[in-house]
Amino acid sequence: ENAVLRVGHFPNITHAQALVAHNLSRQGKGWFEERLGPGTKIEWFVYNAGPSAMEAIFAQSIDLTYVGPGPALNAYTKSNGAEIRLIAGAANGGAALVVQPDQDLKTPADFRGKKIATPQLGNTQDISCRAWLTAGGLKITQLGGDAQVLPTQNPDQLALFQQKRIDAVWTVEPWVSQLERESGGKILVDEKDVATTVLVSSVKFFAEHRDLAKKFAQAHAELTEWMARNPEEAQKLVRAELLEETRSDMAPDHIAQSWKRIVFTAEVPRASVESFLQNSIKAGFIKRAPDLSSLFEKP
Amino acid sequence: MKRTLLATIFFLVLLVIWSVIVQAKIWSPILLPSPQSVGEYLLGAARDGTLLQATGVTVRRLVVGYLIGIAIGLPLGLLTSAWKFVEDTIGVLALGLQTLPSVCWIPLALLWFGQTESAMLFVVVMGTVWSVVIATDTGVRNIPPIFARAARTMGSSGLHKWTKVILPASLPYLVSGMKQGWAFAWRSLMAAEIYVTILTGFGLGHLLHYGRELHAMDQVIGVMLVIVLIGLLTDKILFAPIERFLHQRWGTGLR
Amino acid sequence: MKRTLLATIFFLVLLVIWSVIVQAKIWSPILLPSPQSVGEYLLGAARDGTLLQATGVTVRRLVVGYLIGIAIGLPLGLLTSAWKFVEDTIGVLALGLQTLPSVCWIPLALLWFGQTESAMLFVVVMGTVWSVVIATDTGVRNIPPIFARAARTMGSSGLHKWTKVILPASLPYLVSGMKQGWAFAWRSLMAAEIYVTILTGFGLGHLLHYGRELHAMDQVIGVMLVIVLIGLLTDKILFAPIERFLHQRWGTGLR
Amino acid sequence: MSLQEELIGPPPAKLIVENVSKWFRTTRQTVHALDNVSLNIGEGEFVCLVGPSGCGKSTLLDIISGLETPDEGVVMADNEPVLNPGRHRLVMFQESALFPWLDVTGNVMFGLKLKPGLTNKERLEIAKFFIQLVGLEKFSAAHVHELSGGMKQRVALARALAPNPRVLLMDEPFAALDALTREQLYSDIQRIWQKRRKTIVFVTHNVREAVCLADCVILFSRNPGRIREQFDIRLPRPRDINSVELAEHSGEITRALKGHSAGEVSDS
Amino acid sequence: MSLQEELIGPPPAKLIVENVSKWFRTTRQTVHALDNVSLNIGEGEFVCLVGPSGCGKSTLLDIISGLETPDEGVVMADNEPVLNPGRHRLVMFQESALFPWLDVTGNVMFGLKLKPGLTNKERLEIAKFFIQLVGLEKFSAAHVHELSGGMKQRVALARALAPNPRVLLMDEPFAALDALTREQLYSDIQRIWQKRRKTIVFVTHNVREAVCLADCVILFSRNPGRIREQFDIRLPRPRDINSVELAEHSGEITRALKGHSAGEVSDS
Ligand SMILES: Nc1ncnc2c1ncn2[C@@H]1O[C@H](COP(=O)(O)OP(=O)(O)OP(=O)(O)O)[C@@H](O)[C@H]1O
Ligand SMILES: Nc1ncnc2c1ncn2[C@@H]1O[C@H](COP(=O)(O)OP(=O)(O)OP(=O)(O)O)[C@@H](O)[C@H]1O
Ligand SMILES: [Mg+2]
Ligand SMILES: [Mg+2]
Repeated sequence: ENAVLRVGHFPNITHAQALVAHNLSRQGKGWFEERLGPGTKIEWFVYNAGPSAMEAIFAQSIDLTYVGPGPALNAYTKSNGAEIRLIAGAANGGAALVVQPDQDLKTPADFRGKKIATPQLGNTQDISCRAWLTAGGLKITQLGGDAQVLPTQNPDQLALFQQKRIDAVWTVEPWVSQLERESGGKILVDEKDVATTVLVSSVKFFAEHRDLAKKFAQAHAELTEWMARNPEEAQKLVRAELLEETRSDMAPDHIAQSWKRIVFTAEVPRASVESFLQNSIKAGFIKRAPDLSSLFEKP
Repeated sequence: MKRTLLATIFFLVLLVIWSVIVQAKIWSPILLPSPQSVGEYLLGAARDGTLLQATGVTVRRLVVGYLIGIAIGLPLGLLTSAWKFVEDTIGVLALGLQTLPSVCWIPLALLWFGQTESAMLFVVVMGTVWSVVIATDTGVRNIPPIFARAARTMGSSGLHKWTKVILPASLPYLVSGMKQGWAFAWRSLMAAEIYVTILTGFGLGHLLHYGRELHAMDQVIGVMLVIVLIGLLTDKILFAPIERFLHQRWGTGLR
Repeated sequence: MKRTLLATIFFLVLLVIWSVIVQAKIWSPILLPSPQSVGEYLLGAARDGTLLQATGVTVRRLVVGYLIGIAIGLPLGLLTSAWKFVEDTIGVLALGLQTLPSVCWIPLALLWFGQTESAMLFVVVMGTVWSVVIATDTGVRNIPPIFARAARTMGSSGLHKWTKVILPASLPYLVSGMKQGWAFAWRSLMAAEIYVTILTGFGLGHLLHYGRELHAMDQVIGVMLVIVLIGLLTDKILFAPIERFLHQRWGTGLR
Repeated sequence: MSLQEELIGPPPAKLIVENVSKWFRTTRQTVHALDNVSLNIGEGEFVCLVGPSGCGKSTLLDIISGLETPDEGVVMADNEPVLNPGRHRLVMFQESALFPWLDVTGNVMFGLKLKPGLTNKERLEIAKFFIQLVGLEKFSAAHVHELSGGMKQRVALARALAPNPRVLLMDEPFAALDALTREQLYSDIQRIWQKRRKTIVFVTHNVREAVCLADCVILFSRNPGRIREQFDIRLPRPRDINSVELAEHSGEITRALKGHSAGEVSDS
Repeated sequence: MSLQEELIGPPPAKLIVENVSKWFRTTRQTVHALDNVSLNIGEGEFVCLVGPSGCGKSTLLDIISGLETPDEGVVMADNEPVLNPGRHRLVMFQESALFPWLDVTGNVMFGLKLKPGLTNKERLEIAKFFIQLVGLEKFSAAHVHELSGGMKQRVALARALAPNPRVLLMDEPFAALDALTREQLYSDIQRIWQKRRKTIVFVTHNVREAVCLADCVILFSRNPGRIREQFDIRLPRPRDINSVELAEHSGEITRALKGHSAGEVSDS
């Protein structure tokens, strides 16, 4: 059987499994190819944001993709569960609240009147940030409130942070490390067990090739374990792959520093996704709680 | 009358084709929503004020940015066409910079203005001004030289020549350049609204962007329709009368 | 000679200002890299082939998309200027669609073409074609009517009239429209390369995007310089000779 | 077809202008350009229109050519109503109307290329012949804007003559030419026209020129444009513009012109 | 300043053209447009240039006005070299060169607005006067493209006369006008010029017209453009274009013209 699997991922350190496997595929030592049986071909696709990857799933351009839980949940909700399934976890943690070193910011109450940047309105970090501030007694609305939560593109956060135009940033690796390295940002909240990346499958693929999906998820789990055992080698592969895909080099110590804050795991992050959903509803981004029963599927 | 009817039929046919494609379920309804759901979104958003407010915010930014772009670009274009030195410097810059995508200006905008309306305006202006410079320059260069010659022998020179002869003589070109500048301004503003999030106003670009982020294609297509509509209205209200006026004056535009 | 010298001095002064700002350390070197580091990046990327390859990929897409855009837009523009029915339908569509940002076309492109070069071309074509339609239409409408009248009495009509009279008579307008279309094509392609990631080629848009993502500002500015340079070269190689030719023929362009 | 045969060409056409009226309406005013103008021009006849500036001569040519439609009345060419312009009724406009994107040869070739039944070599030969006729062979590759006023008019003349149309409508074709070039052209053109006859309507302000060329001179008056008087010129051809008989005729027409319009120039 | 005073205006200027030569160089050919042309035009003198088409008359006017620079030689106006065009040396071009973005009044006002020392009311009054002079008061608000050929030329004439320049350079200003309008204008304009004298250089193909208006008629020849002969006309003014003396003079000049250029039209 000559199966072709089309798999998507982002050129981002939180998608390390995909980066490693993609690089191995390039070298002809494909991790998934070996484990899915001879003749299997993996076609890798690169996206730079969740919505594009989900659109590709909708358009049936790809079968599987690594993606953030936010876009996955959005896609699931929008399609009333008809398009995607979450078949494995990939990475937890890596997101953090970074504050200006010279400001005495400790508790949510200290953020009254401050500006906090998040990567995207309604994404995982944005929701976490709003939930954290609200839990601390602040009143936060979508466009204002006691503190200003400013959705700001990741690349722009550093500049604004350096110029002290924003007081804090709630973002994800590799930008957290960069804020630490380049402008001495201090980590105030480190979200170790919040899901950052998951592995999703299109419903069509899942229904028609359940065996392949299962093998893929297994291979993914094995790869995750291998990475835990061989972090240095994995980081090298990640760096090589990032260079391939973005033609831009990322410093090895930057990768290592980011790596420390991320927990790679194939465990399905059910609790994290559910709390994300609750927080989204509280923040008003999701109007009606969807039935999550068919989102999580173990192939 | 007959013209309106024919055009209406054409657009109705487009609508029907759209419906049929949606009915046929060739593509996932999430990516291609039905006309009805788009209509419902538009109605809902119009009723709760989102749409009106976003349109207001965007149009205000657009008009301000566009006017600044013209106010800077038009004189610069005149200068590049008048002086070789300006042509070799500003003119060359304009030629190069006009192809730069708006996203290139965003880091600079944030660096200089922070997350403010000014940053957004900066992006729009940078996206518009170079094309206005080039359109003006080209327009001026294509004027039949007899006009300038006649004016000069009547004692017109310097500012008078530029404002009373060169500028009106190149009007047919300028209007066509301004129309394209308007499109550049729109596209730049959409990019700016997507990339520069600020809290002073939630525009159509944001609606479009978040619609896409949240896979609300009815919202995306709804906002696209609004943008198209505004484009058409601007033409009918702003550009078409100017063009009609020019055609009458010049005796052109007949076939 | 003197012109080149003055222009060179101007650009050297710009370079010096840049260096001074970097030296003054107003902004962190991550935000504003020095000319040297940009130069080093460019040298390195040129040496390892990245730059050449990316430029090749982008320029190929650009040229193909632009040519398709013109091949579709020019005839459509002629049609809109010739027939009221087409003007009321396609013309109206063009007016509305030209203001749509490229990002609007991406879901449709994915839907229709999947993740292929075609999807990317589709975005570029959609970003270019409407502005070409409008430029052509405006150009044709601004022709002095005497040309068409003279041609008609000599028996020119239909296709002959359009290709041998209307088209050459509106050339000065068309060239100016084509120049703007070229800028639209560039900007659309950059958006397409950022949003539609495909494996068949890594273009300048990708370089720009990832440079930004990874805060490699030397890369971002380097790529911007390359884009500006290509813009200038295109003008010098493609548009300037055409314009010079037209000016010679028409006797315009003198001051 | 050789150049010689080509010089003979198709037969001329008969033109009937019946009760033609034309108004130009703008938001500011309405100009009554032509009022009930009727003309009967036989096959191969040469008719000159003479009249004060703004009396509707150019407008009448436009209507005969089919470029403008009359508000009232019809124009018939060979008993067919004229609805559209076509290559059998060629107009030489008052402005030179040359195409700036073509050089002199290109302009002269334009109408020829639209004429069927000729090879390209023949066309080029004919074009050369007429460029030579108007004395511009040294400028056959010049751009339009490099020509002097009179040279432009001569190119336009060559362009109009080259395709040998059945009807030729000429609007002040010699206005920008010096007397000498003009006289040379009168005789050259009369010679050609004798060989390949055609129906010609010719506008001029030069009464002598009209008498020298025409079978019939038609006098227009203005406000609104009307036919005032018609003079048949029955002098033998070829005519010499400096002959005494011709001067007599032209004196008569000039007197009529002055008599009719005496008050007009000052009152208008 | 009233209209009456304005009619007197500034003194005319003296023009000296010294050994002017001009070549037009294109990639295809080089045209020797003017060869060593020298002219001495006194204050208030009226000079007519006559010559075959393409002999460089328009080019000479351009050079005198300052629009073109000669390749050799200089032009002096009041003993100052002419380097740039200016409102004291106004040109009426061979093409009407009207501004399509202005209506008739706007076109006539254009030069007036650049003339200091007048109120806007006076300017309007002057413009009206000249529009009336050329018989276009009914078309004072018309757009340029709505005018007939002769009407355009009359607007251009009004535009050139209105600012009352010290030097007036006119290139075939009456070419598109009928005889009657022309004669009317000859007498009107002679009347005005007698009151407010100016230096005038006038190009025409009509030798009678030249003799009727000029103090001095200058005959050009072509290839390259050279001055062939100069005729002083010492007839009393106002002159009647139909007078016998005038006809004699013009006969003489015409003969000279034909004698010189006899071979030229056919050989060029
Ligand atoms: N397009 C137009 N719009 C409005 N009025 C027009 C138009 N064309 C011509 N007219 C008017 O119609 C009248 C006749 O014009 P026409 O050009 O036929 O005159 P003509 O006899 O050719 O004069 P001339 O000898 O000056 O060329 C004029 O009063 C002119 O103003
Ligand atoms: N811009 C130009 N480029 C090239 N040649 C030119 C240019 N202007 C004029 N010439 C040439 O110079 C010569 C003189 O032209 P000019 O216009 O002065 O003639 P003219 O005496 O005014 O003739 P006409 O009586 O026909 O108006 C002509 O042979 C013409 O072809
Ligand atoms: Mg006329
Ligand atoms: Mg001339």
